Amino acid sequence: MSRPRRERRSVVAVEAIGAYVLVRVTRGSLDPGIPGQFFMLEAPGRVLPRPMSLCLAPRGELAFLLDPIGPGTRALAALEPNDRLHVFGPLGNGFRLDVERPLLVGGGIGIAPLPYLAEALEQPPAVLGFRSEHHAEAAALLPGADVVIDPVLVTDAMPGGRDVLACGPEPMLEAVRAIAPDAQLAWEAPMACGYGACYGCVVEIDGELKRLCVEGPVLCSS
Amino acid sequence: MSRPRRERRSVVAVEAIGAYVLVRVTRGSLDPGIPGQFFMLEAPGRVLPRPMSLCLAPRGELAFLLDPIGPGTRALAALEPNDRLHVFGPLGNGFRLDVERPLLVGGGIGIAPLPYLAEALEQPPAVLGFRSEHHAEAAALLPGADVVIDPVLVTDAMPGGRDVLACGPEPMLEAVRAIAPDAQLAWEAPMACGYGACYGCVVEIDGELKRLCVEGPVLCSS
Amino acid sequence: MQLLNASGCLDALTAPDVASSLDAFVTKTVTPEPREGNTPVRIAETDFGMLNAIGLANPGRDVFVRDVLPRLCDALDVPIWVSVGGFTAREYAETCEQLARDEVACVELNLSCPNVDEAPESAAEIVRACRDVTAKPLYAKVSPHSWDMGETVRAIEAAGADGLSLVNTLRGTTLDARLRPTLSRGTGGYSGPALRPVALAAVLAARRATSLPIVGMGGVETGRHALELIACGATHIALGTVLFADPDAPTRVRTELAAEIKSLGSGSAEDVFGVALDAVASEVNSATR
Amino acid sequence: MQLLNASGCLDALTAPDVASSLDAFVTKTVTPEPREGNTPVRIAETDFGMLNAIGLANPGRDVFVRDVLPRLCDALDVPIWVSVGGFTAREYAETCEQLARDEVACVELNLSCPNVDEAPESAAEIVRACRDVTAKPLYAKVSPHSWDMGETVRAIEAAGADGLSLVNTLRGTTLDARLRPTLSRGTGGYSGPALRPVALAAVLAARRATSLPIVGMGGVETGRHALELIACGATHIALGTVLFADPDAPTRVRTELAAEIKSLGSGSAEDVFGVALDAVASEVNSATR
Ligand SMILES: Cc1cc2nc3c(=O)[nH]c(=O)nc-3n(C[C@H](O)[C@H](O)[C@H](O)COP(=O)(O)OP(=O)(O)OC[C@H]3O[C@@H](n4cnc5c(N)ncnc54)[C@H](O)[C@@H]3O)c2cc1C
Ligand SMILES: Cc1cc2nc3c(=O)[nH]c(=O)nc-3n(C[C@H](O)[C@H](O)[C@H](O)COP(=O)(O)OP(=O)(O)OC[C@H]3O[C@@H](n4cnc5c(N)ncnc54)[C@H](O)[C@@H]3O)c2cc1C
Ligand SMILES: Cc1cc2nc3c(=O)[nH]c(=O)nc-3n(C[C@H](O)[C@H](O)[C@H](O)COP(=O)(O)O)c2cc1C
Ligand SMILES: Cc1cc2nc3c(=O)[nH]c(=O)nc-3n(C[C@H](O)[C@H](O)[C@H](O)COP(=O)(O)O)c2cc1C
Ligand code: FES
Ligand code: FES
Repeated sequence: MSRPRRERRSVVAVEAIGAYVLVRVTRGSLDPGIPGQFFMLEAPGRVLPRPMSLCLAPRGELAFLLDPIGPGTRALAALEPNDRLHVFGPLGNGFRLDVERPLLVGGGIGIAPLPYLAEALEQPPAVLGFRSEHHAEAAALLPGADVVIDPVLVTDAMPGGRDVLACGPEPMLEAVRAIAPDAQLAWEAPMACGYGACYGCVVEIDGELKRLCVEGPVLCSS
Repeated sequence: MSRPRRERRSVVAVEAIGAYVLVRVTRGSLDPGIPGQFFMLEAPGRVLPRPMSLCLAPRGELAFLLDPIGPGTRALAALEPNDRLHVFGPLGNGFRLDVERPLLVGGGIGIAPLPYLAEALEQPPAVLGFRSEHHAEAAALLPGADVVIDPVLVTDAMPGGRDVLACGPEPMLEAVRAIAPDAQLAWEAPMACGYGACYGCVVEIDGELKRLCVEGPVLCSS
Repeated sequence: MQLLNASGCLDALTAPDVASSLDAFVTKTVTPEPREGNTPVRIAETDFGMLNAIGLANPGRDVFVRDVLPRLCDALDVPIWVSVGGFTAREYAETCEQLARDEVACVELNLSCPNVDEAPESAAEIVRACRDVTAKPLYAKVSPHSWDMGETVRAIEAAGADGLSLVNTLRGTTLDARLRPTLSRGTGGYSGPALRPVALAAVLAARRATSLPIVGMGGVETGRHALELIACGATHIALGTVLFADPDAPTRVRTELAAEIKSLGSGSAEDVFGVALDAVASEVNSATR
Repeated sequence: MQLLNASGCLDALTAPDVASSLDAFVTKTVTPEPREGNTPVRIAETDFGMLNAIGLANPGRDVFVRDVLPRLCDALDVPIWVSVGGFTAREYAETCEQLARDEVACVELNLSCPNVDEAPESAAEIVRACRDVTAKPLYAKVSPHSWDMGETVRAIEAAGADGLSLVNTLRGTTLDARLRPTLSRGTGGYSGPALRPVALAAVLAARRATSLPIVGMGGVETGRHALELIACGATHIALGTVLFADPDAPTRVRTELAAEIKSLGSGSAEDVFGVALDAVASEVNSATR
């Protein structure tokens, strides 16, 4: 696994994609890592950086898809080309890629790690769920995916007999796990550091509180 | 005396004048007040506003000359046209204008209130001292003034027998007072509020600690 | 919900219009003897707040009662709270006796004066001594340095206080470019935005310990900030440092607060009162993955 | 001047390279029994700092000594300071006895644990109990909630401490959009930039009371911040919250500090040590106008 590095990178572009925002930064000598790994992005004016899954790794760039829901993500969404920010990663454990019949499942901003994952797995089938047409515009990042919109759920549209790799809100992941017990699921938790220093991101794993940034964010559900 | 008001104004222009910066804002319904009075300017990103003498009152505008020496004045100097900031004033007591043979004396950024004062007194003679040629470029705001540069001092160049109205650093004001005991002097003190609320700006006046923002900033030295 | 100024953050004689925009005016702390206050520099800005070392400048209680109080009454239509300071319980009580006049709506005991030990016994002793001599509503103003807010507050309530004012400043220092303390005294009271989480925690802890009214303060700049203090259990709100930047803050904060309450679908501040306490009790979300 | 991490702000086993960039590594507080820590949510950002309610998650002293300490020694070249917590003086002392091993360079007594009363007597009692059983250097870590820092520090020194660590977090609360406390526990420790003036004041007050070494901490993000703590009397500096945003902070802060010292025309941190104290003593500028 590649050692995480922290570098001051430049913003290449900030593009709206439906309700979300794609922030592209220069790659420098950062390693894009394994799909499902994440980076800590400096959020201008905030005390703590914000964890973001790598969404795309165009040549010479790293691209992050974000949902501007609070002060940190809004500060990131307000970046302009040539602005500079510190980027630290890749961090955590990504998806295992040695699966036979992959199916990607994403809910809302949970689509973020899937484009880069799809590339690694050579464009497997995917099911994406969104809460509105506007949000669903982000499906353009994953051409060929099946898209459902609330009140239809991804679990209504998931074909069986597949190796599921999923990312999305907690209730979605719980529902996916219920029908695909072996699924690889990418979880979230509030993180201060992303590299095991703060013990802020613990979640219950195998009956114990463990650091999601070290043990995850991708966990095997069973 | 006119009642102070607080309004959100727009920046018209920010211009370098030698080592100083002239910030021009739209006047709105603010009253420019009496020369020597001051305004509290919101300094973006800072907790407290900063006191600034009115320097010029072009039609529809208020203009402040500032020396970017710290976080507040640097934030003000970094404003750009159309940025907005709260401006509160006019505050304090200005110069008495009923003088017979006025002479304006300014040291460094102490030139700030003099252009507006000179206008009210119909361009009386003036002596200005600066610490460098670069700083002395600000003398352009007071055409016809005598200019001296360190190590020559304003007190070396002051003609006698005049009603002195002066603004400048404390040692200069002390020196002016020594040779012109009746001078009207505009003092400075750190201010949090500018309208008598905090008791932070006290200085010794007639043997007592009094609020400079209420009793001054212009005091009769004797 | 009443909106007040924080003691020491407004002079109603110099700015009567600002004082009149509040529901009550709180005086700067009055001490037995006149105090000139500290030598300047008395104030300094920090990155996220400010420091003050005014040093309780005030004319002393005799001049206050004889001279200042009548002028305040003339200048203001709103009730007057008098903040009282001292160095012994007896001094506080004597001042309270002098304040037994119709013009005084409420007495706020500033229990965070320099040299006043704020261990619960001592705070309680001061409150009790004052309770013995006055029928006026007595509010106790507590410092956030209190190690056990619950214990402090229970002791103060048992001693007969009618309400609490939370919080006073923290102790802070800031240095100038040449590494000298900016304030002549070296250290001052730290107020403003940085204090907000501390004020919320203090009010929350106090509200768990008592049902007395609480004047919440500490870094309030907007209606949202006021709303959060109310959600933590404040019954009233005081504005301090924000008044220096914005004398129109009382009217603005009131308007913003009403809009915040409306956007929550609530009718009044009372609906929001203490909701943060219920949340902690009820929400222990055990994560299972 | 040594650069350390603040306890609980770095795991040397997960990030040995970061720990090795320090002059010494301080462990997270070790308690007698293993503690799982608090239910999430455990951390929250505020506008000018952060809150944590980790809840002293640690494997307990037995597992720490048997299992973690040997692994720390293998992973690190730098000295190891062990932070010790507990609920009674006896618990602290028993842990100190277990830490009488060559691998432990220093013991830091975390005197700001929940349920540990931090009145001077109690802090002193803990220090004395530990002093009786260990010859290791003993540092006492004090909370900024202490009402009289000078008194606290003198009591701790008299009890036999070899040094002080200042400051621990303040208590703080923050609410989410729906007015529920963001942290499951309701309240947490407030750290980061907002703490800087509080840390400077605490170190200044402690330095006035003692000549013991002081590890200064609280919101240090840059060499300038470290310099200010040194000017207030800190002999060493610890980095806490900044490590979350910047794991390279130790190297950066060290470089910046050297540049700051050089720009002042000084040769080393020792030249700047305590200069803020001299300034207050000498500078009382009486304004005459
Ligand atoms: C490993 C990992 C990868 C992530 N990848 C992405 C990504 O690619 N794109 C993206 O937009 N977001 C991603 N997130 C989530 C993102 O980090 C948070 O939305 C962001 O930190 C919120 O910061 P904020 O200041 O905008 O909002 P805050 O004010 O911090 O939060 C706003 C609201 O969201 C809640 N919240 C905050 N953080 C989280 C969290 N981590 N999990 C659940 N709820 C939370 C808060 O409780 C609050 O209600 C990821 C999170 C993790 C842990
Ligand atoms: C009535 C009045 C009118 C003023 N008019 C002008 C003006 O027209 N143009 C202008 O440039 N400045 C003026 N000043 C001074 C100006 O307000 C300060 O320079 C400014 O507040 C400094 O803020 P800062 O954040 O940039 O620097 P700070 O970090 O606050 O200060 C930088 C340095 O300046 C010192 N300092 C700060 N404020 C003062 C003060 N008021 N007096 C003396 N020393 C101080 C500090 O101790 C520090 O060493 C005026 C001050 C007053 C009281
Ligand atoms: C300049 C200044 C003077 C103050 N004077 C007093 C005082 O005399 N008595 C008192 O109880 N509190 C005093 N305080 C504390 C405030 O009343 C208030 O408790 C504190 O500032 C926190 O509120 P804020 O963050 O909104 O300012 C003073 C605060 C400031 C900033
Ligand atoms: C996540 C987190 C965990 C902490 N855990 C401990 C601890 O276990 N023991 C301790 O003495 N201090 C602990 N602290 C306090 C820090 O050591 C330090 O005193 C405080 O954070 C102030 O420094 P800072 O502002 O640089 O973070 C913790 C702080 C944080 C942010
Ligand atoms: S985010 Fe800090 S330990 Fe996981
Ligand atoms: S600046 Fe506040 S009283 Fe003068």
